[in-house]
Amino acid sequence: MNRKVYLDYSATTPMKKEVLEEMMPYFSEKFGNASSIHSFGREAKKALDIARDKIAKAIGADFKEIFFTSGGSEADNWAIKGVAFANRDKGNHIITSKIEHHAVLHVCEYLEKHGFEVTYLDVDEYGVVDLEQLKNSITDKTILISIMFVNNEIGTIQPIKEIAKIAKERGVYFHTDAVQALGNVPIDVNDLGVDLMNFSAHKIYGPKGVGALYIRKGVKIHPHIHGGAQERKKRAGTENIPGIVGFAKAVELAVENLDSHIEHVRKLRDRLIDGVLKNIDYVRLNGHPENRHPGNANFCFEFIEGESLLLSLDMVGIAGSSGSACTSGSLDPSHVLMAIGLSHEIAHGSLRLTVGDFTTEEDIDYTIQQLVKIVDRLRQMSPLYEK
Amino acid sequence: MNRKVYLDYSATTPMKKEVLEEMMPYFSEKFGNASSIHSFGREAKKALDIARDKIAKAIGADFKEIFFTSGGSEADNWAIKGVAFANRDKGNHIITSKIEHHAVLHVCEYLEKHGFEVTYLDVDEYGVVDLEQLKNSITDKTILISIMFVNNEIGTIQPIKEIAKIAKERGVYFHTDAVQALGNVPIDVNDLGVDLMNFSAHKIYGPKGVGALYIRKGVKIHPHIHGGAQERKKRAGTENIPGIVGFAKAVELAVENLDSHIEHVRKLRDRLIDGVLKNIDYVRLNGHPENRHPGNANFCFEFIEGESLLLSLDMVGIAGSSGSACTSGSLDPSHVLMAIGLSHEIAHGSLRLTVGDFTTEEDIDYTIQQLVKIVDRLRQMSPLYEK
Amino acid sequence: MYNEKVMDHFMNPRNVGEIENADGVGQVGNVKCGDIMKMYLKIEDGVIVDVKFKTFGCGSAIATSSIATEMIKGKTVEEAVKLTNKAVVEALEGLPAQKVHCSVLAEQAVKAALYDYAQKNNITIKGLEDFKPVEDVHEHHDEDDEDEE
Amino acid sequence: MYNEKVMDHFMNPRNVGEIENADGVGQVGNVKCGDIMKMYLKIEDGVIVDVKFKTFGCGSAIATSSIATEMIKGKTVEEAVKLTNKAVVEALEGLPAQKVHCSVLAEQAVKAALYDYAQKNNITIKGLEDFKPVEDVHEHHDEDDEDEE
Ligand SMILES: Cc1ncc(COP(=O)(O)O)c(C=O)c1O
Ligand SMILES: Cc1ncc(COP(=O)(O)O)c(C=O)c1O
Ligand code: FES
Ligand code: FES
Repeated sequence: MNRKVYLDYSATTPMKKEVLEEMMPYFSEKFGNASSIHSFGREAKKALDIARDKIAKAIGADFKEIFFTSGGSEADNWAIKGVAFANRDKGNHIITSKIEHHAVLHVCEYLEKHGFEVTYLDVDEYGVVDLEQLKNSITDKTILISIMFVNNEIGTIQPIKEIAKIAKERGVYFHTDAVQALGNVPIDVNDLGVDLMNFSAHKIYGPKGVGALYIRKGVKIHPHIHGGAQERKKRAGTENIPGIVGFAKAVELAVENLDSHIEHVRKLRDRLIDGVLKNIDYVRLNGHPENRHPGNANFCFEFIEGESLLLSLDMVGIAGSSGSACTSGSLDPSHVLMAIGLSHEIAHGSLRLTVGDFTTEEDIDYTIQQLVKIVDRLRQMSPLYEK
Repeated sequence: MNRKVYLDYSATTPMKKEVLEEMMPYFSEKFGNASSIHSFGREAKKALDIARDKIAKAIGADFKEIFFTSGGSEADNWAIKGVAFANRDKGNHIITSKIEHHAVLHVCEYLEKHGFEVTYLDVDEYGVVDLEQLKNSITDKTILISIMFVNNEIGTIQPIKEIAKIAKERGVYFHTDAVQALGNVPIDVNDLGVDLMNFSAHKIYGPKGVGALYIRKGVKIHPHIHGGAQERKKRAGTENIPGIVGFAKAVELAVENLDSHIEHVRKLRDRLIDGVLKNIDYVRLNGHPENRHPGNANFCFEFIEGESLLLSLDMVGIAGSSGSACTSGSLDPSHVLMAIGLSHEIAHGSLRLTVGDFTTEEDIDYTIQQLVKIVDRLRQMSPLYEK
Repeated sequence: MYNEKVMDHFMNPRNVGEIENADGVGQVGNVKCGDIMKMYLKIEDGVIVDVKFKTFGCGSAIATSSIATEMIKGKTVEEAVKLTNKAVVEALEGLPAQKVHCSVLAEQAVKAALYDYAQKNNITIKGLEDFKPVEDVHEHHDEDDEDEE
Repeated sequence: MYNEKVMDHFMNPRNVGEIENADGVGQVGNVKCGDIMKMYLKIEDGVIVDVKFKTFGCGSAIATSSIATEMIKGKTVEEAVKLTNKAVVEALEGLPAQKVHCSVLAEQAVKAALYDYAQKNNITIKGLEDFKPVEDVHEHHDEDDEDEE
């Protein structure tokens, strides 16, 4: 078996050639520390400034509102802890949803141990948060709402603009985790009206270990890493210039090619969904039928279990995921699938296949063909399956 | 003017060719997420394991005691905040020194605002901490001692082994910032007896944006970034595999070549110091005469100010620093030079030149020759200088 | 993640299926945890002459079921009841730490089937006098959880 | 960091030196802050016919001293007293935000020298009636400090 089909673009992406090319000069030639005043340092600083500017422009933000981090998780931690502790005097209540990424949920749990109260909003069967419940949950102690833009497991897109409006009316900060949104939906921070938004480079064909937090001017937030004066004294540490330069290039490409990317992945994704639903029984498509990440397909195959499905796919060269990559260490079923109301036994049979820029039609057809065989084989082995 | 002489290796280093080569496959081919169970993920996980193992071995630690971070500053923050909050029930007293990196000092200041008490130990004229004062400062509320291994400005090496012994006798955790030590002094965590120790890859010809924290088994410490299960649930975020692989290679090279590196930089550094002291009046060498970073030279030139000295050097292609890179945003004189007892006016005329693997004899001779001219020129302009 | 032997038993599981009118049938695990193992035994003169299984579960659950059937086939009831999860893991040449519990499921499935056989035949098998299969073999937390906060 | 004009004045400063028996000498700044500017004026018939400076300080301090001497040379005392740090910054075509204060030092040095001239000659210069040079022009904190914690 030699064929390799990568359908896990929501876990991470290969870096694009153009991104690597942009990064190359900064490893060993233009290697200066951006805080140094000599020519090596100024060269690095200039690259940093240009990168920051590109990313700011790409999302309609101001240069000074972009703060670089080591990735999406760090930025989630910073946004939530930073706002929570800086606004502790105003209140101790945070609202989030049941289907957030663990980098949001586990921070909320941490804050609960430190005197904060957290409301975890329900979602409907498609994974959309309940706006009425949101409105009713806001109290005069509420300081932050954190609702993700696009869900990483089932791909559902949230009504961010409406949430931002509600938050604004009630004078509450609004953070959205846009790690899965960037490059897959249009983003303009002012049009959306969000206060904080975070990104991760490796999800959009950029380098691993780089991300950013957009912080609207005026938002009260604590610094995240204390130390040197980097990132306007809010996030210390020698800047990862090659990484940041690569990130900026990836954002630039993502924004430039947004339409063609969406068209490409949606077409293949739809072909995959159609093929699976047509050829396999007892399968359920999770997430919103329309309002979803253009490359995301998430299925539950009844009577079989996710890991054995993944392993079988892997044996024929197909890389998929059951839920998010980070939970694969855990044996509990996905909290997202539980939140949309699936039973344990069905949630255990989930498979996320995410399509990306390098996916081809042949990849999809091969995957459908293999899936049919594998699902059947596993069902034949399953004590739950009766033909 | 075409000549470029980089003498700021303590600020950052160019990545070595071997390091980049090691990283290259992980950008676009072996690009998997180490948390994924498919072949792409396993390939990444394997690279991660090998890297962790190499670094552990290089410092005599166990594989499970190495935690990757985004750099030295993050690791300092984690070590100190993580231990402080996790051991809050045992006490609220922390001991550090007046000459720590800002990533330690600013964290301590932050903790002071959150109910902790911090003792900042004095240092002698060479920058060595006072062990008697250390012993006398320990109370039954002391939970952590954090003293850097090698100072980044003046290069002084601290008696880490003795400090570790004192800490151990008194049942207090001991963290040392070894960012400037790695690759410049031999390190074995068990021989030294430290509990926590941190590193940064870009200081040793590795990539920017990667570092590590050594946490001795059994040390009570809070997780740093909440989210996915990465880094044994202590530091969430998709691992920066290329960066980590490059870091491991850099560590490997640093340990392999430790002796020849030390010999090379020390020889050049001594040539620089001799040349400067012989050819320029009213100059002072800061830091310990022997017990210092082999590549570090730190001078104070009386009657002139550091920035104009740096700028002038930069104009002839020589990259140096006044104190650490991170403080160059600030206009205050170095806290390290103040701590060793220099007056403000002398501290303002400081210059740090740090020699590295790519420095040549010609670089040094050129630098001495230029320095003589520049110092003279600036002194001619100075109202403080009387021939 | 899994070694070759495990992958072989996962991809080519031995003795998959059901036995009609089996002499002993055992089912362990539960859907909530995502694993169910069902074991069918054909026993003649105290010897397991045939064995089949069906498993809903992870790769390791399938591989351990498979090898467990191989290990007890042809054995006497008394020998089979001594099958330990440790022996199963060893036969598979190792399992990842967080997957060792799956082998407990296999051990339990064999015992449950033998217990059913004993019940049906009104006999007691030494070691199975008061058998009760464990409901959930998973440790839902890992080694590091305790020092998390 | 600095533009070409600033670097030119830094590398090739105009009017460096001292004037013996100067008609007015002013010194501002202090060693603690790392900057001292000393300005010497030769004044004939109310016109600055010569000016020299010596500066211990950053690149911007040297550049602003240099251009300030150029800007007041040949000017009347009344014109010179109107020199603002803003004009100095403009003449240099801009300074980095955290370096604007260095130009205040230059303005102050000129004023201090003029004040000294006025004192020595027992006259008052309009705008310098109760001149007192600022001791430390640095803002030792930056714009973001307030929201740090
Ligand atoms: C002693 C010391 N600690 C910490 C750091 C911070 O490391 P990083 O730049 O990787 O965050 C540095 C260098 O900047 C350093 O010299
Ligand atoms: C929605 C979401 N948020 C946060 C993250 C974390 O990003 P990173 O892996 O860069 O830390 C991810 C991906 O893992 C994600 O999908
Ligand atoms: S049997 Fe539950 S994970 Fe294997
Ligand atoms: S005059 Fe003080 S920094 Fe320029």
